[in-house]
Amino acid sequence: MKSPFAISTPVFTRPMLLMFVVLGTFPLWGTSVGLYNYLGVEIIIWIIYALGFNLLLGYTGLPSFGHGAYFGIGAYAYSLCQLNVFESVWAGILLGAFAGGVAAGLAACFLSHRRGIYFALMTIAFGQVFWFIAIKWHTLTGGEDGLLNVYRGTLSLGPVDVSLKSNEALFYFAFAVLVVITLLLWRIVHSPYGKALQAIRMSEMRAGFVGYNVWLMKWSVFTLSGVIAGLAGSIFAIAQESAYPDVMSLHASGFIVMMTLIGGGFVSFWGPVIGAIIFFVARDFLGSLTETWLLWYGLMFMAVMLFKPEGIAGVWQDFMKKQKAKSAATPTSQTPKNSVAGE
Amino acid sequence: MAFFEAKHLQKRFGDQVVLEDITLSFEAGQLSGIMGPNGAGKSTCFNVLTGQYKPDGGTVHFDGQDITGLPPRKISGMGIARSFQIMTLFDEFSAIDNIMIALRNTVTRAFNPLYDLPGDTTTMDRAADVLAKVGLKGRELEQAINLPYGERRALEIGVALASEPRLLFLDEPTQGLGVDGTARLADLILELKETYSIVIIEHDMKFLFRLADKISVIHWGQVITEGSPEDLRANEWVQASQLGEVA
Amino acid sequence: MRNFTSKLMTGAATFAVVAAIATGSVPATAKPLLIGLTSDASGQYANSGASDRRGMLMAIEEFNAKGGVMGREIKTIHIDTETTPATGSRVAERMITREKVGFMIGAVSSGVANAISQVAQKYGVVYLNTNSSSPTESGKNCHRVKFVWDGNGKNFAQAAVQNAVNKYGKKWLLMTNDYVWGHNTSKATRQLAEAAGAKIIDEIMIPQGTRDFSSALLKIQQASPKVIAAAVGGDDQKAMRTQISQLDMGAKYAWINNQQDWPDVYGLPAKNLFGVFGTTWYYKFDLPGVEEFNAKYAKMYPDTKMKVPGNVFFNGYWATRSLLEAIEAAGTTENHAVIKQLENLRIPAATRMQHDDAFMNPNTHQMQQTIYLATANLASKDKDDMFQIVAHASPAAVNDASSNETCKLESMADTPKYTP
Amino acid sequence: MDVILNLLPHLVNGLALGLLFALIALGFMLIVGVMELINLAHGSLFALGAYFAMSIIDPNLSYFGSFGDWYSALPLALRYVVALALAPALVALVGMGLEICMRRTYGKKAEYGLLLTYGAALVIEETIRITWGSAEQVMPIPDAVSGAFFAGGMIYSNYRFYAAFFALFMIIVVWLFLEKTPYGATIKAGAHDSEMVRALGVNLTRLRLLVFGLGASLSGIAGIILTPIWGLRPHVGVDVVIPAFLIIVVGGIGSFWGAVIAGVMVGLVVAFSGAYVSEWSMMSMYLLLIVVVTFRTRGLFGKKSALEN
Amino acid sequence: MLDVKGLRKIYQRGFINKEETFRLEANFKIDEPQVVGVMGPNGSGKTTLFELITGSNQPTEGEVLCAGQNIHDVKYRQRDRLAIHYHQSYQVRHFSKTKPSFMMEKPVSDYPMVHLFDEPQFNTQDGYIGFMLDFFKRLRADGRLVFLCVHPNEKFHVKIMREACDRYIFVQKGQLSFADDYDTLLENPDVMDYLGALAAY
Repeated sequence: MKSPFAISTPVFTRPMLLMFVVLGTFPLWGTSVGLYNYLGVEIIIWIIYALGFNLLLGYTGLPSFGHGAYFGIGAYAYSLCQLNVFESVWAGILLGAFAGGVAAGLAACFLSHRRGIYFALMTIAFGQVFWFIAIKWHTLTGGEDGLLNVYRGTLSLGPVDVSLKSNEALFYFAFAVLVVITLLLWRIVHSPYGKALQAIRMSEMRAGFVGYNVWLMKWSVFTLSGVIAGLAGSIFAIAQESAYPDVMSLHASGFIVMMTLIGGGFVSFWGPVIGAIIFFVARDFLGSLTETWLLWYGLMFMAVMLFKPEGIAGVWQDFMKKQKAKSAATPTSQTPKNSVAGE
Repeated sequence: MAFFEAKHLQKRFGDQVVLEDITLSFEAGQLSGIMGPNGAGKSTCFNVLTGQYKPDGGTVHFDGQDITGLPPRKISGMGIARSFQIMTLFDEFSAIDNIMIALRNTVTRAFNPLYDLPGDTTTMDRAADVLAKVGLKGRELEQAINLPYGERRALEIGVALASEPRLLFLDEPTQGLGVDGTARLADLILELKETYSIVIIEHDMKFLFRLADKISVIHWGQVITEGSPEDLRANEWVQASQLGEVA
Repeated sequence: MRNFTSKLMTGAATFAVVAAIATGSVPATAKPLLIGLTSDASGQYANSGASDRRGMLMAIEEFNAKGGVMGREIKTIHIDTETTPATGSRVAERMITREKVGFMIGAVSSGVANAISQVAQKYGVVYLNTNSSSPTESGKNCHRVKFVWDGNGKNFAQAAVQNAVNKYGKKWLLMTNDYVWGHNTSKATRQLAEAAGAKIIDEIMIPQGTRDFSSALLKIQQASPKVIAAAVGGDDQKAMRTQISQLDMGAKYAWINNQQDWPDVYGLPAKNLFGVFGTTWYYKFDLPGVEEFNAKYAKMYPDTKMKVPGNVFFNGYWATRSLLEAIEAAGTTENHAVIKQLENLRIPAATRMQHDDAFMNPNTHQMQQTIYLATANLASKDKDDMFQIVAHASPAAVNDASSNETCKLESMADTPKYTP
Repeated sequence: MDVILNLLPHLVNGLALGLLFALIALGFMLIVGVMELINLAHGSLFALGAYFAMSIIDPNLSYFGSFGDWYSALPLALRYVVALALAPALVALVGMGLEICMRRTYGKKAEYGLLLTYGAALVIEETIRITWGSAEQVMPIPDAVSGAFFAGGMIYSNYRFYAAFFALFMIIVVWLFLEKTPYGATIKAGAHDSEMVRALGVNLTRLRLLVFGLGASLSGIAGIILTPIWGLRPHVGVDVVIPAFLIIVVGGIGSFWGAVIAGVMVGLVVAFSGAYVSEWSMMSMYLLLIVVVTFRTRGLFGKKSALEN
Repeated sequence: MLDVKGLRKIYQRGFINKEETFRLEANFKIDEPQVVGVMGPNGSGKTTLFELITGSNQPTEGEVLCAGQNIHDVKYRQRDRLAIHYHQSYQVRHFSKTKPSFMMEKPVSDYPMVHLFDEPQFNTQDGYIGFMLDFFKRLRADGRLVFLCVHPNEKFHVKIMREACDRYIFVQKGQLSFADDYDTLLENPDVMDYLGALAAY
């Protein structure tokens, strides 16, 4: 007999398909609501980045305030590959992801037996060190000016070659990467690994006594999120046709934390997606209206932290709960309620 | 050699010596108790035995193997599970997820991303069995943080049982439970005693006298006396205190 | 129901019109010309960015007053580039693909300018780099669509170095901001100084973001040079100036500071303005037209903190004015024609309110202009009259020859056509 | 001998700098120690203190008629002292306002409080930009502490030594306050066990308000003292909050002297690296942090803290 | 076993005009394993005496020989192998260090010879008292010397002292007086004053 509590994880879920449909058709409707394709590209890139980051922040509860470093390293690796090794988009993004992972893995060796504030500060320290290196190693990174003229290449898909010159083409490419990453992360968070990460967030000590290798888990999740950041960074380098050190700064690293939390990364798999969209649309919109967009964004952020720290996903979940309570007459056979299960 | 044996354990925190010289042994199939007044070093002793702290001196052997100073996950892997005095459940998980994540089967597949944990019928069945064993049938989907105190205690034990231990350590399981709760817990432990070797740390003498096969009393960081409940109960001060004569 | 339908119809019609205007398919003789202003409004260069923008707006205002350019009213859109290259890219993409601007003007930070010019080149949009003075802007990172209006670090070094070696002595020390601009500038200074017979006794690297210069200043005292050439920019420089003047070290050594932007020093005590530094313009020039120019500024910006126009404003103004004049001369807004006009740009000294004629170098797209050396005007009672011009050098004398080699402009054929 | 003569000025400078760093960390430490809260708005409060002081010393009094004339005619030193007393009090009010906002986050994840202060930092910084403009400004300082002096063939700035002594003075005042007054005792008890404080009948709400106000005003004082050296611009706070954070962690959370010693260490490291390997001077403090925290999990003198979880 | 030779500890106040605030003098020798009861008013010097015996306090004069070894010559961290001081329930080993540890001797014993229990908490509700008394007896049987300091303010405290101790020391104002059994102890008028009503039990 099938256990009444076993609910197998579907490969696709409704929110996931909704996200795919809404984002995937962006070039078709984006311009008519006053957005533009390039913005769509950036949003997709940062969603990828934020999804990977949330594995660390939302699932494992490890706040990294220096994650921009791995994003930036990905961008540099991609650019260096294109400029000095050979012009292949595939090789570039693989190298970007790999470089992000190596850097993150190295930092994680020092970080993985830290917790709380010490962890947070060490991530800042490593972020700063990588940032300094990026600025100082002129011969490799171009220093402050960064690596320029990394022209968008062509993507070879077996028999067909697709040029990524237009923002539209790049958008679909980034979107395809996003789909793959989403499916992958969705799978991961529903595997024992993902569950154990959440367990570590709730009680690291207990997870150790249950038998998990907490150090290795923390190390691997940091590295994994570094790989994804590096991947996103290399697509960012394609979009920008350059790699700059600025994305590695503390400031830029703060943005990823902000967007993940505003969206509600602590309570939902989809939080970072919402957060990245809101962050970019608000930034683009406010940036063209006022010169003090950070003031308004800061106020918005404070309001979220004050009134709904679970973020927008939290608001949504509360709303759904109320709806459910209204129709409580019918008994529901719901999934086991998990914190980040991904409603 | 006994099933579990600790010899001359010593533990200091800076200037403070918490464990002076602890020598203990527990037999397989028995329920052993550790008791002592507050602040006697019971919890520290427990933490050293289960690997949370490394001792400054002495050795710990389990089933013939030296486990002194091994990290908790290794000790857990050898078949020792423990509950906590200050409860450390996975609060945001449901009761059944708390068990599920602790099952040996899950732990060994920790790095297998293809394994669909929530969808695995056998795993879930086994988790449900464990919950039933600790009397939480019907509460499977409740979030751990929403469970009443007594049920959280039971779930604590359930999580420890989930890893199919050969030796189960329980850290002050009655703490915070009322008379009623303590009685129910005692029943549960008596049941578990059939299948597991258990060590309980407890302040409450009566509770241990009822359940244990052997009791060690710890004070000043050392074992000040040891024996069967009958032996210990024979002490005139103990009797007097239980009869309420000295007060 | 009828009512609703009619509303819907009106709504749809309005939407169609709006969409049509946005995509530019409605033929109109006097379609406004939209110019994107990309100067920084936040971050390190916010203040300079604002000054830059005021210059552009004054030029645009002049043209609009006489009926716009080629009968088209000039409109502007400004989006903050946050002194961040990544934002610069995004803003440029947005301006071109969403706002459909005809031209883009404005930069203070070279990183942002690079980012914008790459995007601009991709689409063929003419972009004016008004105020970023990194030599790489018209060197390694030059582009066919980009024109650079400020003097660069090498120009300033050329103007200052020979002079200083003769006047102050041969024992030199370099202070270098540890990033590309600083390195390039110091390298240029070193070459020129050594050529003039000076000896560089030490080079102290100042990491970007340094707030405390005490150890560097102690080091300088220990080395006791005659001349210190400091290529330190932005906030670092501001902090450095304060600390040097606290030590009264400003007068003890001859300081050569590559360039000093007006907005960066406006309002600081004259004591902090020690040493010699380069600039492209000063509002106290005794040249025809300057007074009218100042008066126009005062009239247009009565409420700004800066009561007089400075060099950043000047560059912003002249870049914009030259662009609009080039469009009129070309008779079209088509980019290739405008680029050709700008490449052949020549402005007489009298018009440009400088001491020599200015002209565009067609190979590097950098404006060649008179470079001035200034120092603090300690005698002045007027708090606006902060500088004292000590010398000026003609464009030929300060020519940045190396840019001619390093700059490789894209061919016209490789530059997409773009007609706003 | 020459080597020593060469090193000595840098040692002196490093110590002075270290005291300034310790001063920067003081307000941050108080709030971290008692409330177990990382106040990322620390830097913005620092900047705010300096801006307030500047406005008090050199205000725009054209609307105040004869009072304005009278005030402007007062000696600079007097106005400076007024600013030194008044500006921190104003910052304390802002800090208390922030604490009242913070209350909603107590008992929730520590990150929420931290991020709220991050938002507050953005808001304060932008507000400064709107109010005072983004240009560099100069805070006037009295003649008594400006200028420079000669010693051993080197010029030293009077102000820097005044600032270092002021920092030392503040460190001692705060220490005496914590150690020798009943308020200090309560605050320290609060740092170790908020349950106990509540049990003692201390109004915890008021204690937190007080501590936050005090911490904020210390940030403001640090701003007033330091901006004449570092310069005054809206984003000056960013240069402050990271070193403060770092010093607290190197010193160990909850340890007063740990923070002071860490501040001095950072000062020495920055001063010596600035003199001998200047390219690395900005990075040196991060390397110090990595080294210290790698070998000592809780910093130099850290105690166990809830912030670890 | 324990030889306290001409031990003197003087506390002073003031820098110039040194004024003696407290003086403790002790001179005794115990050869047999036994349980020694220690009583005396607060501030009489009981804890100081214990600290001097365990070596955590430096005497002004005299020495403490424990199992023949001068405790102040033993490495700090290992002094508890000779004499151990239990503060209520935990133990604190804090030493004012006068010379580096490596210059000192190793202890001759590996389990404390002298156990000093400083006012252990006797809680009548839980019955642990019985186990504690058994423990003292066991230590004595193992050849250890036990000091038990109690400040009686309940009837059962007196009972414990009577039951558990072989010998008594009464400390008052830094002076020690000895008694070989409880009744002898009560003959001392100071003790009677100190015990007050409890002396009747």
